[in-house]
Amino acid sequence: MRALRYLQAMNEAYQQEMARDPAIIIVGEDIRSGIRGETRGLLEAFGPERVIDTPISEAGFVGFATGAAMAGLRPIVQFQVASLVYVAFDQLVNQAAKLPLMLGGQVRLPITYTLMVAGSRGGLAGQHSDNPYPYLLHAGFKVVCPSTPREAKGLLVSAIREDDPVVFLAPALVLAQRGEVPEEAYEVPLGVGEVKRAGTDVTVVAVGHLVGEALAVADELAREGISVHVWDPRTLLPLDRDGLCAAARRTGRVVIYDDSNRTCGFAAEISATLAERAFADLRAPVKRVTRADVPLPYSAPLEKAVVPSPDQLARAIRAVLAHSG
Amino acid sequence: MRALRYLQAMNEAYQQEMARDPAIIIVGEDIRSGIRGETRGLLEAFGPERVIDTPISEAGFVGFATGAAMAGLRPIVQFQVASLVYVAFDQLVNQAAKLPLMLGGQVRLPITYTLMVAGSRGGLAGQHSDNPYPYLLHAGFKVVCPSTPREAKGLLVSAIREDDPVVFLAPALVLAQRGEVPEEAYEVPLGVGEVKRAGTDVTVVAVGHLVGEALAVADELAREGISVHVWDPRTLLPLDRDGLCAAARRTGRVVIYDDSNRTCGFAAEISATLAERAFADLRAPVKRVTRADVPLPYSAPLEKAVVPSPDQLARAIRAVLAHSG
Amino acid sequence: MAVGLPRTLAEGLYRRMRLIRRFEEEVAALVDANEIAGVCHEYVGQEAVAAGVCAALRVDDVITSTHRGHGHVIAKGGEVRYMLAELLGRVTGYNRGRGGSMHIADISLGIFGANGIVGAGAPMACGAAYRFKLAGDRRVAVSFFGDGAVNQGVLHEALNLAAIWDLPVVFVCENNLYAITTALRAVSKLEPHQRAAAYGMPGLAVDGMDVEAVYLAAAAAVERARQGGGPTFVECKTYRYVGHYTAERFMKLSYRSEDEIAAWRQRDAIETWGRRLIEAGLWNGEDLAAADQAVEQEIAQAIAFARASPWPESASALDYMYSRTYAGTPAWGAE
Amino acid sequence: MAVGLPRTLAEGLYRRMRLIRRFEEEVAALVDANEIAGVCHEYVGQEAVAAGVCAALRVDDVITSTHRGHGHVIAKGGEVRYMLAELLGRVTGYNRGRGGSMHIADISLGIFGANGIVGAGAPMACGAAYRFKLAGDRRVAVSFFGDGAVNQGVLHEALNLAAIWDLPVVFVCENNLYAITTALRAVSKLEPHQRAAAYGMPGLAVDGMDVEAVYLAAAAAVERARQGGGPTFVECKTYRYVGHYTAERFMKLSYRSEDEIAAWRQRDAIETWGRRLIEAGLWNGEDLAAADQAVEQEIAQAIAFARASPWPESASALDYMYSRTYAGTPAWGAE
Ligand SMILES: Cc1ncc(C[n+]2csc(CCOP(=O)(O)OP(=O)(O)O)c2C)c(N)n1
Ligand SMILES: Cc1ncc(C[n+]2csc(CCOP(=O)(O)OP(=O)(O)O)c2C)c(N)n1
Ligand SMILES: [Mg+2]
Ligand SMILES: [Mg+2]
Repeated sequence: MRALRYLQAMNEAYQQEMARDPAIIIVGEDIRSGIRGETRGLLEAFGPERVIDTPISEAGFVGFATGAAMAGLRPIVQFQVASLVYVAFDQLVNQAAKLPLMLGGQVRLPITYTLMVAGSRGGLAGQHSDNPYPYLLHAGFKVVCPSTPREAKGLLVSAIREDDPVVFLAPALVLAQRGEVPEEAYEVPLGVGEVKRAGTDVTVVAVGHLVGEALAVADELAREGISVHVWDPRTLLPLDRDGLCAAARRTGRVVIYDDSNRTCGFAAEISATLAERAFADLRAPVKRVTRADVPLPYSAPLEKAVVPSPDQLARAIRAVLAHSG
Repeated sequence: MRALRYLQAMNEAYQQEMARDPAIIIVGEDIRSGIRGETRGLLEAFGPERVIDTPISEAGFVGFATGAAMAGLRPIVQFQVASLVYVAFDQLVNQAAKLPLMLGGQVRLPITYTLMVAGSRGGLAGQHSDNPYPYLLHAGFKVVCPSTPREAKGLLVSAIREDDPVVFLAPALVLAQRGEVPEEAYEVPLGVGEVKRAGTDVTVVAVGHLVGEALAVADELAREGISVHVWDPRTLLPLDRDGLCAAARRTGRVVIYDDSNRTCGFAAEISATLAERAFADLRAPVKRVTRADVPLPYSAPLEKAVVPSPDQLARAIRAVLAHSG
Repeated sequence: MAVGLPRTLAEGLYRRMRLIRRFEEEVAALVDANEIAGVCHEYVGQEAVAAGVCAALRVDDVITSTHRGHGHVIAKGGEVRYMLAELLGRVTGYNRGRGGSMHIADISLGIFGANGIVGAGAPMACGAAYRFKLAGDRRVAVSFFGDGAVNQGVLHEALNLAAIWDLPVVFVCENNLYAITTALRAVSKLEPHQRAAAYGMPGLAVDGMDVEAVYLAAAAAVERARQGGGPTFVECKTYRYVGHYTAERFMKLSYRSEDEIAAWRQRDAIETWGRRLIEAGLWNGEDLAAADQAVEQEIAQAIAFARASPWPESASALDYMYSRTYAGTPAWGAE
Repeated sequence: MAVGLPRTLAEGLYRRMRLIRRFEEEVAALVDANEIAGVCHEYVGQEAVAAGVCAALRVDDVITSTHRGHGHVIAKGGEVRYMLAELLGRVTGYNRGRGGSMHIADISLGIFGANGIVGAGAPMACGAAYRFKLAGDRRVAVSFFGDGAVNQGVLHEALNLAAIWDLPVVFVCENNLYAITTALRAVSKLEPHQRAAAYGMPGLAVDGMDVEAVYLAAAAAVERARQGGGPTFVECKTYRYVGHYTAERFMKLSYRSEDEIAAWRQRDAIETWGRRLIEAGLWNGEDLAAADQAVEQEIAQAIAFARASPWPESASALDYMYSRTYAGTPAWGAE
């Protein structure tokens, strides 16, 4: 099978879905020039009516997409940088996320929000480096965070076809990654996690670009005879709770490896879910290895100290393993 | 000691602190007319320069307060309704919360944000009824949520005197509550929870107006011989982790009673913290009794079904008690 | 003074305005009686704006509304019994009891919903209008908002989107001089319609107490939009006779004077229009009384319908959050 | 063409512009060499705006800046060695290595910081100006922003706040025709300064490639603000010679033509001003060369200083989040 970069996989999903359904439009900043590549060629293929460059008015174009969806279109809204959701936050969490229920089911909002370079790295500093998915999860958005090109295409297709608002996070650190991607359009279903590596000693729940890091740590620890089970939720909401609990039960020891802030973050949700649904199977404290609760500092050594690291993960794995449960 | 309503206690804190420190200004919508009472008399006492009615420009006046603080003032920013933080979200989460670190400690931002009628009830429906504190906790804001008039005054005084941004939540359901309040200005320290009732069987961690409900449930269950320990964090960040773990250790069984949304909510953070720091002492699954993950529906029976209820709490207490840990 | 409008239209305007007025009066009573939960933002005094504007719209045109939305819903064709059922929290209501006053909507009538957040509906009107433009079906979107909304960022962004893309949107600003207790003159140096020029959009002001003037201004703006002429900003100078919301009646507020209120009531749009119908010889006193009587009946029946309607089932509280649900999503608050 | 400015000012403007230009060229090289992390938004081509505006300010006046902030910082008196130390992530940098290019600030010089979010600095300038107005100390706040920011809601809100409260703010819009690849003409029907009238604020446009014109316009607006005359909107028509950010040099983008770039380079503000200093007899060729030489030295020393500076300690990564910390707050990512 041919290999594509993550951004190319996204581009192919955009291309194939927009070709399939004329109701799909894509809206955002600098979409037409396709700076990074994921939107390249869309203007040529689908024209300016469906491929729309907006002013720097995120709240405006998110609300615009809501209205367009209420009137029958299927908008894709692209955020150039993930943390730009903040300037559109009311239109996202207080409008789009709530209208279907508040209106008693009179409207469906088939909107896909793609959040680019989520989490960033390498010096983009405090305001451009958040992984804002915990905010969007708390608001009830369906959220996917694919860790490979194959899943990026399949989950983007599923997100676009879902009749509800879906947030698609493209982590900065996987965008250049290459991997095998089927040519035809296909769906990776929402709400289904995947075991990325089978193990017996400790279960690591890893999200987005950290899945790759977790697998590397697992390889390393395997040399010491530690068998790590790596599970990727892929969809953060709806969460594959059965898959999660099954992964936890396998080892009874869980470390959550997540690059969003710690307090009220996604790792907290995973831990709380396990406390409720897998308590009897837990043989050690569930540990969170997350980003620290601060904006990402600019300087390399500080950045490194704030984001979750393979070292921290390895240490946490050893710690839960040492725990006599 | 004389009794005051919660709103009067807030008003007294505003009055005494503004009288103490001429650098304090208060900014928001309809502050001068003091509709609800908490800002009544401020205009007369401190004049229009310090008591400022704004246009309906939340992002604007939050940024305004940030700049005023950088220039030496100590702004109080009042949100008429808690969920209005969403329209100002970037100025809160991506600016005020981050500037002190991003600027390397060059600025202090002694800003107090008061969020009124948090959580609402009784038919304010989807857009006016959120308890947005999990969003603000995830962003790193210091957050207090006092459950009584005495603590409202003391924590508001502490918030105003803190040299960092502090979010003060005034839950809709406690605003009319009366209670004893000392006349002089006093501080209730940030980061210190309080045991509201000592018990031995099950620990309930309750927030804001749910503290009162938890105490009522505790009374009820006491008649059945169930002894409930009720702990109120009072400050959600910084969280009194030692107080929390001590409360959990007392019984080994914990139910969290919180009126914010469930996923990535405050209850998830409490549960995850206990999993990390009190695992060995837990004898039953930590249960969350929270608001459901939907906007608050308008109709009374639906609203009742979505918010956390004393029945749910009682059931959860019985369940963790029944668990043979 | 003559009436320059076709008879059916002229009569319809009176009926609609009267229906709105009486609806709001009954709603206030039902709030006091605790039959309606929460608060309602009454439209009393502003009836000519909703009635005049919506009379210029087709059924398949779209409106976005505000927290003060009852008048818009009625004017766009909303049925008062479904509205009252919604306000009483019944499953027969427009939103199946999920929305209440601040979110009431009927998508089939192009009523995209009241909105609890000031200014929030404006970009949605742009999105709907964009769809209409793509489809070339000459439909129009009207966005209602108050004077207080002109200082909200998202309105600014929406006005610009409509302008640069020449969208078929009519922005109707209901300037009733106040945002709760805050006077417009204290928060804006210019009048709302004077903001339009900044976007290259025509802006005009009209007497919002004169339903004919409102209709004519709206009809021109709507027609312009239909023909592809782009958006227009129409400011209607109006006034709310009562408090910001039902709860204000129990507050002692002094942000406006009794004289000011009385002066505006003097110019009441409904009475004026009724008089003009008679002066113009279109109606006599009996016709007017009959029209009023019909309104009373419609409202009485609506209240009866609402009261007789069932409440929603608690078990359905999470319904409609998603069109497709998954195990455990959305989550209940307790397991 | 003569020079209508005092000698020291005229010379200072050249030095500042030259320093900005050369600083940015060195920064780009350091980014390519991976000595500077992330991306930098170079100010190359727009030097006359920052230099001209800030020459009209006192040390205790305040500015808010943008993602393209290096020029503003230098023009307001920022020292290039602390800037470079910041960009190299060293603890000796203005933000102790915490901020980098998009957040560089020096509060002691009234530089309230670059800002990574378009439009976000504007309301902060209003807040500072409010403080100045209360204190009656005749200080002024200048808010820099690009053409792309005029469509961001918070800018609209800030312009209105400054207008209604007559705040001593000067809004300086650097119109370089593009927001990344998006042409202003595609997202706004009018020119930025034409938006000011909507707030009852004077708005004017000036040639941003003529540092004297910029200075004179800014000085007038600043003086007006100082005297309590309220805010002014000053649009400076300018151009960036290079890509939106350093990374663009490795992209094939076609949103603007080589001819367009060449035409603007023709009017380079620095060369023009240097020529005028000589034509006016203020300088001869050697003076100019000496000034350029001084700039080279300052930058060379700054780079040396930055490179010789220590990195921050990992253990200090959470410092400065709060002025008062508590046990476990802020939390590390792993325990
Ligand atoms: C963004 C936002 N800010 C504040 C509020 C609280 N609020 C509700 S109505 C209102 C006044 C609105 O005034 P206006 O737009 O003039 O409409 P009117 O009430 O006069 O009809 C305010 C401040 C809100 N709902 N949304
Ligand atoms: C609110 C917001 N939206 C989008 C971005 C991404 N972004 C960074 S710079 C930029 C273009 C800004 O254009 P302009 O204001 O004209 O400034 P210039 O880059 O031309 O100096 C954009 C869209 C951002 N930083 N903030
Ligand atoms: Mg009004
Ligand atoms: Mg620009």
